[in-house]
Parts: sequence; structure tokens; C-alpha cells
Amino acid sequence: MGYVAVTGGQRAIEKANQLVDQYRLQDAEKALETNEIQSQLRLLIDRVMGEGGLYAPEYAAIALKQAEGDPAEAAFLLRAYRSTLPRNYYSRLIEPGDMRVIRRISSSFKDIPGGQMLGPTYDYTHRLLNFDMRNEKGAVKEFLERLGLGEKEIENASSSGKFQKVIDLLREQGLMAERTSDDQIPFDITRDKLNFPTTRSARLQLLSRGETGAMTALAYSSMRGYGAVHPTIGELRVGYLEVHIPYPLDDDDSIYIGEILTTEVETINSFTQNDQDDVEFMLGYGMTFGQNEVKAIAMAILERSLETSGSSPTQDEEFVLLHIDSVEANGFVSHLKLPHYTTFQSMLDRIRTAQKEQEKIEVKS
Amino acid sequence: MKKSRLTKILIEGDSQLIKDLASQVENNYLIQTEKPPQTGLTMVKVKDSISNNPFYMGEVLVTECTVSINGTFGMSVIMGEKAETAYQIAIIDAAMNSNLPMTKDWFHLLLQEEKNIDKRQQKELAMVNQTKVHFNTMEDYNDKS
Amino acid sequence: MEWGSVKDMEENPILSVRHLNKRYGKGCKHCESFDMLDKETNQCPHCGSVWACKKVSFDLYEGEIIGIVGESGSGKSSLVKSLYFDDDVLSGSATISKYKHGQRNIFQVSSQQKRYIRNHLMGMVYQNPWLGLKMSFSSGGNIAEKLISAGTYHVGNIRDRASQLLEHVEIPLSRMDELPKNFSGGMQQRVQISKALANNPPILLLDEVTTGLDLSVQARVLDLIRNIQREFGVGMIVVSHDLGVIRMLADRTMVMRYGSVVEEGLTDQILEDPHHAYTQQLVHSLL
Amino acid sequence: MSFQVVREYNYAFLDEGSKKEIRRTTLKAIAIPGCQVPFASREMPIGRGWGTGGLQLTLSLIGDNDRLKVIDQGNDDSVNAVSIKRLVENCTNVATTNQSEQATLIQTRHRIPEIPLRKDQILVFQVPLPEPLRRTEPKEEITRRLHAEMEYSSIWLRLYEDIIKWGDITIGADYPCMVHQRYVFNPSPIPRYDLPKLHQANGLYLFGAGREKKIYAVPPYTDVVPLQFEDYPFQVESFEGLMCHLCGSDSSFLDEVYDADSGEKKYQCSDTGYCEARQQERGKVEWNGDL
Repeated sequence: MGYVAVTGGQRAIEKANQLVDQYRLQDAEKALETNEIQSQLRLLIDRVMGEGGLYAPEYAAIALKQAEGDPAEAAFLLRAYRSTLPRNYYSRLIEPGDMRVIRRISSSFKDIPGGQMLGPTYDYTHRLLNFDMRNEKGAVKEFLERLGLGEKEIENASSSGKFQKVIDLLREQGLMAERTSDDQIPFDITRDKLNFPTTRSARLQLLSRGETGAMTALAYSSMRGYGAVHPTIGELRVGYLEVHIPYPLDDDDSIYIGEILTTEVETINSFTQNDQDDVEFMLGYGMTFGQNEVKAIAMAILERSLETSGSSPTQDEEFVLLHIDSVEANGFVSHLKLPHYTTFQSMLDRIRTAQKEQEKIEVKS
Repeated sequence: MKKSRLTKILIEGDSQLIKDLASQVENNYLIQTEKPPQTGLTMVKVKDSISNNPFYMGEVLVTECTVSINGTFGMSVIMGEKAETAYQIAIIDAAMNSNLPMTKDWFHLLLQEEKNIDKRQQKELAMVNQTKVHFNTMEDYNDKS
Repeated sequence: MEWGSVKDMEENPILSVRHLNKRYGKGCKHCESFDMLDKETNQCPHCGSVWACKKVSFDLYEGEIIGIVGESGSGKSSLVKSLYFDDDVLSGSATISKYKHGQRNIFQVSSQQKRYIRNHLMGMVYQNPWLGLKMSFSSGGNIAEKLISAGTYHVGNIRDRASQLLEHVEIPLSRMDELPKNFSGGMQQRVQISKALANNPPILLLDEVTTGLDLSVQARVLDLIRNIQREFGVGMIVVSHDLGVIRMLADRTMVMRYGSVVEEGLTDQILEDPHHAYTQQLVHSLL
Repeated sequence: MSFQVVREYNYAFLDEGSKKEIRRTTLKAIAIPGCQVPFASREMPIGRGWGTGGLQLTLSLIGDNDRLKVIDQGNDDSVNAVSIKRLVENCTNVATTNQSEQATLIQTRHRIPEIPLRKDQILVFQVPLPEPLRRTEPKEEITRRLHAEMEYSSIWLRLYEDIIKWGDITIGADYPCMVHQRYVFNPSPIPRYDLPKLHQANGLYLFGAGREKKIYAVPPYTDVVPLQFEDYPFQVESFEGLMCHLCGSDSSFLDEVYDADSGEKKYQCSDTGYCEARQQERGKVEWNGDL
């Protein structure tokens, strides 16, 4: 009697991978160019970079193509890839006030120095399905030329794109505390295991790469009644930040390595009495890669919520921070697809024992 | 010119410029590649404006490269996967560090490129400026009525 | 200091508390210099910190019940919660003679040792039974938890002991395996008491245990506490704002106000012949 | 001159610094048996919850002289086991095997092989939920303190309540045990049948929880005692009167399977490597018999 070992696994995996490509391409006229994904699915790229914790638009585009557009899968690809790269540099401290702004609004103040700039936003776009999107082929250049500005208009826009922050206005008026840096090295969740209670820097890092949907849902719960935070937006900015690092051949010098698009939010909450008995506003802070406004606002709400003590879900540090990570939540929920035969066999044994025990009790009575 | 200003011009400027500058050096000197272009990560440290303390917001992908000319090193770190640009900037950096005679002629080219960059950014800003909300408009309207 | 019977004074106290200070808030040089000890407040006007207990000292003897009385905010609950390690104290000491390291200040032992003391040497009954009981576990299970932490790993023995205790507090055995969250308030208090007594601790702390119960239920719980004291000889600290409760239970009484003990003595003496103006007020408002 | 970025994965995927850090954590875990030692778990190319903890241990330990066996539920050919094996093969020069005696390193999910571990072998578990106290306490901050104070009454209480309600303890796999009279730990969801193999064993057992970022260990010759009441002793799964329909074993952990055609219930070894070896052995005997 000959025994054939069941070694179907290997082949099944290969075929399953092939089938993915089959389904990815079977109805396509031509394969998507990653540079088009990068330039035209801008907000999706931003979201994937934010949740992946890696600013690399080119790679985010590859990941999205490979993941057939699933942002969680794409963020996961970026995360796994970053594990393989050496981290040789830390940036110089970036001052978000230096942002070259492309969008800036405040819902707390009608007019702010420098004004409110709507920038690229859907906020006031009516959500009507635009069927012209089907016929955009080849018209890109023409379209952009129509949008172009005259020399004069460009010269008139003489400002640097930098604006005083609303939060600094509040500070100047004594409505918000002047905090001095305690010069502590920030916690790094990618290099150290998080322990609770944790530090503000660890919380911000975790929130900054949290999953947009999960954070939005939690922040919403806090505003709706399961929490204490229902803010107004002091300032929301979208814009570019320059990244500099120490010049590796001479630490006293710095070099520019490029700029990143970010969204920064400061929310204003109720006021409180501080240690020195002064009444002042409490602010929440949100900051994320790319243009992802709802996530940045949700981050500011959750961050502020975690700074206040209370019993609502969003005031529970472990609850919020351990459950908003896209890679971990997706991984664990989907691991249920793995076989659990042994566990189940063991459970079968227990349920049969329990049934016998119940029968014994019934017989007795 | 300070390194940070120089590197910004080189990275944000026209790719043809750095290509030209780098080949000028390559045509006249022997370039030793110390570390070929390779990708890595840079952790971004940002100041949280509420507490004024720093936090790590995430990493950026960078390409870095090191070369030398007659024993003088030059290097580059730039965002994204850009092997060729990284190599060219490293050469320009080494040329600057060695004070090669040709670098004297570069100065006006770099300043010109800086102007171009400013203009490009200003154009973007001008577009954004068009989306500025004018709250006084309504008040003017009310005054007239 | 002229209180307690001669017999008491001859024995060693089972619990000695000295200069216990408990503060909420971070304090400042004004309140730390104790110039507010005699003030008509326990909140520091400079930093806002609240001094829940100010230099509280007393001794508890075996089988004795000390009553602590005072209006809400006087620091009486903070005192027992500090003794049970629910709250950290600022300074001061407490020693338990039956503790194997009897000379040691229990506020300064390791958290592992504190847990030992909570499991073996003290029992606590809270006003709110949700604090003292695990409501999603059976009544018997609640008692079992205490017995297990003292090293009983035998289900049969655990259940024997649990039935004994429940019988003592007049809970029908048929309800041993039910969840206490479905019980009435009075029954929950009785389960709490039986849990607190599980390991025969020499000290029992009771914080407003009859507050909020119907009068008839109150009377049953008070009777029960009396019986327990007689049968188990356990020393108790009974905190109540109700002088009726104190009169019925306590051998000796301490009157607290603004975190300080303003008067102490035999309960009858305090109630019949109060010296301190505040005690007089308290007693007269009752009578 | 044109350039491409050099894109080459490090040996065993992780960079050397990360591997060193994981080995240091592992040494600490071995020094304090059963203690969950936190580590900065790296993101791996397989899903969180799909064995990233075990994989990080394996990759930080593996070298050219190793021979690796990977099983999932005892099965060498399970899709997940194959996938992990392929990943390790792609980033190392290590050969794999199905024979547990031939392996120096065995990565497993939910089973310990039938053949006892030798002292030169290491078994690496993939752990989904490392915290035994999580059954009764959701907060890490609190469970950490409970471990420090050796306060395990809540988990005992859970066992007590089981007995009261069901007549016996209902925990099937992942049965909590006391290690070396100090830490209560989760052995990962292995059946109770496998637990005695951890007690005073010859080999080293390592546990990696990637998502929960913990590493712990049971070193050789360490006491591992399942939590049990004196009058309700710990029991392993019973396969009394049953045997494997493939190899005839009546002393191994059996899976219940249903024949695809007839729907008939059959039993077969959960440890496929063991079963296969036994079948080959039996085949030889039968064949010899024919001659």
C-alpha cells in the first residue's frame, strides 16, 4: 500500500496568487500605471501613507495597485516593507508653524490674520455624480491651462504662504498656557513596547498612524454622548513642511531632504483652571501625513479625550490606542480564517464532558 | 551658501541642472562611489504645538548616496526612491566640499534656479489665494443696501 | 487621653494608627506646614488641595468596635479606604499586631504584602456593594476568591466554608450559586460581609454599610454585625454619619470634622455628654 | 552612469539590529520562566495574528546550520505552515523538514509534536493571546500589576465558576499553567493533551506574540503545572478506544474528520509528520510480509 503525502498546500497557494492576478486584470484594457494612481488617487495615497506610517507616495501607489485598492492591505504592505529598511536618520525638529499652507480654515474665528483659504476641498462640492469624469481622456493639459493664472496675479500673491497660527494668537491673549518644552526624547512605538499609562508623545505617534475609520467612529462617539469632547476647530491647515536632517558629514550643518504634505488641526474645547489657577482653553492636537482632514480632527478629539479622566470609552487609553491600528485590527480579525481544528477538537472534548455532567445532575434530581 | 539652502535648490530645482553640474565634475575628475544609492528611512520629528514637545509622526522613505573626489567626501539624502538624483547630488556635494574651481561658476546658476523654485511655489500660492474667503464682502453688501 | 477601659489599655492593640495624613491634590508650603490643622476647613486656600485626614491617631483593640462619625466630607471614609489601601496615604503609620512583620508600617510594605494584608488580616464592607463584590460571579464564587487567595484549592472545602459563612449572614444556601447583582440591597450587604469574613480577619472595616437600606433591613444588618463581633471577636471600625448606628454598635467613638478627630471617648460618654461644640451640634440635631 | 537602488532583503528578513534585540529579549524570557517580556514587535510580511511573533523568534534564531519544521495544528502541509516555510526559505539558506527528529527549530501553531523534544531542539510557538488574566481583566495596566503581586485569584475564580456551572472546567485549549511556582501563563492554544510535554522537558520552548508584543519561555527542566483544584484534577482530552485510521496509532492526539464521500466520522493523527513516518514504517513491514 503506497501512501501519498498530501502536499497540496504549496501548489494551492501558487494558484491562488495567480488567480488574484487573473481577477485583477481580466477585465482590464491595460494595466494601471502606478504614477497615475499616485497623481490621481491623491487622497487614497495620503490615507495609505498615514496609516502605513511611511511617507512614500510612489510606494503607496504600488501598494494600492498590488492590493487592488484595499487601503488596509496597502497600508500593511508599506508597514511590512518599512521593517526591512534601516533607519539612518532622524529629522531636525519640525515646527509646524513653518508650514507652506495650501488650505487653512477656522471654525472658531470668523476672520484670522492671513484669512481663511478653502484650498483643495470637497466641503462645498455638491455630491452629484459627475458623468463627465468618463470623458476626461487626454484633456488634462488643456484643462490645466485654463486654470492657469496670469503673471500679474502671481506677482500679487507676494506672501510666503506662512501664516501666524491661531493657537499663538490665543497664547498672546493669555487664553492658553505657554508651555515650555521639557526636552524629553519622544517615545518611539516602533522601537519600544508601549506600556500603560503611556506618554503624550507615544499617544500622538500612535494616533498619527491610526486607522481613519476607526478613529472617526470613536471620535464621533465622544461628540455624540459617550464622552466629554465636542470641540470647535481653532485651526485646520493643510500644507507642506520642509524636512531637514543633520548633515551626516558635519553635524553642525543641516541639509534639506524634501517636503511632506501634512494636515494639522488644533481643536478648542471647554476651558479649565490650570495649576496656577488661571482659566484657560484646553486644546486638542491632530497631525497626519497627507491631506486627511477627518482623521486629523478625530485625532485631536481623541488626544484631548485621553487627557481628561472619565469613564467613557474614548477616555480609556488602552481601549483607544490598542484598537485603532489598521494592521493589528485587520490582522487579528482576519486570522480567524486560519484553521482552528485542534482548538475545536479540545472544545468538543469539553462540551461532551459538560453534557455528561449535566445528565448526571438531571438523573440525580 | 549654506548646505540647507544648497540642497533645497538641488532637490527642488530642475533635474537638468543637477545633471549638468554633476557631469561637469564627472568629465574632469575621478569619482569614487563610497556607498551606492540605497533606500532607507528617516524618522520625522514634529513639535506638537499644544505641549511644545516633540513627537515622532512617522517615517519618510529616503535615498542616500556617498561619493568621494580625491578623498573628499560628498553625500546626499533625498526623499523618495531616486537613485540617480541622489548620486548626482552627492557628486555636487563632494565638488563643493573640495572647492573645485568650477563650483565658482555655479553660484549664479543656483541663484537663478532658486528664483524659479520661488516662482513655482508662488504660483501655487496664488492659486490657493483665489480660494480665500472674504468675510467683509457681505458687510459691504449690507452697507450698500 | 482618657478613654477606653483599663482592660483595653493593658493589652496590645491589634491596629495602631499614628499621624495619618491623607491629601487630595499636590499641596503647597502653606498647607504642609499644618497651619490649617485647626482651621474651619480642610481645603487649602492657597493650592486648593483637600486634606481628607489630618494627623489621625488611634488604637483598635481585639473584639472592639470603634465608631467614626461626622458629616460627609469629614474624612471618615477616606480614613478606612486608606487603611484598606484603596487610597494612598500622604504620611503616617499603621501597624497590625497579628501581621507576621507586626512592627512594620503597613503603608510602606510592598504591594504584594499589601495584598496579603487585605486578604488575611482585614475585611472591608463598602457602602456600595458593587465595590466589594464581583457582580458577574456567584455569591459563593465571591467568597471562594478570598479563600483561594489564602491557599484553599479544594472546591469541596471552599463550598463547605462558603455555606457556613452564608448561613451566618442568613443567605439561603439555595442562592449560593446565584449572581449577587440579582439580590436585594440588604442581601448584597450580607454577602459582602460574609466575603469580608472569609479568612477570619482580625480587623473588619465597615463604611456606611446600612446607608440607603430600608429601616427594617438596616436593623437586621446591624444585628448581624453585633452577632459577628460576639462570635468572631473581630475588631471593627464602623464609619457612619448616623448616630443611631454608632450608638447601637460602637464601644468607643471618634468624631471627625474637616479631617481631624475633634473628640473621642466611650460612645455613651460622647453621646450623653459631648464636650466639643461640633459634637454637641451633631448630638442635638439627632435628639 | 545610471543607478538602480540596491534592493536586497537581509538574511532572515529582519535587519541584524532587530534580530539582536529580539534575541536579547528571548534571553531575558528564558531567565524568568513564564514572564511575558515586552518587545518592540516588528511588522512582518504576514498578517498580525498569523504568526508574526513566532516568525520573529524563528528568524532571529535561524542560521545556515538549522533545519526548520513548521506546523499549523500539527500539520506540515497546512496552507499557513507552507506559507511561513516558504517565506523562511526565501530569505535564508535553511532547508525544511517534516520529521520533527531532524529539525533543530520547530515553529508551531497550536500543537507540540508527538515525539518529545531533545535538548538540542527549540520549539517556537505562535501565540495569539499571551495574557492568561485577559480572561477576567481587559486592562494591560492592571494585569501587569496582578502578575507582579502574584495575584491570580481571579483566574482561579473563573475555574471555580466553571465547575459550579458546568460540572467541570470548560477551558479546552490554551489552558493556564503555573510556571516554576511564579508566573501563570498561557501555553498558546495547544490542547491540554500537549501540556505535560512542557513540564520538566529536555528542550527549550519559546513563545512569541507579535501583535501583543510579548516574548516568554519555558526553559528545559522547568515545572509547568496546570491550574487545578485538588478535587477537580486537570484532565487531558480523551481518545480512549480510538485510533488513527491512517497509521493505526492509539496513543496520539487525534482529529475528528468526516469522510468527504460517505460522511462517516473518522479519526486521524493531528501530527502529520508523525503519522506519515508511522505509515511508512508500517508500509515497510507489510511489504516485507508479502515477500
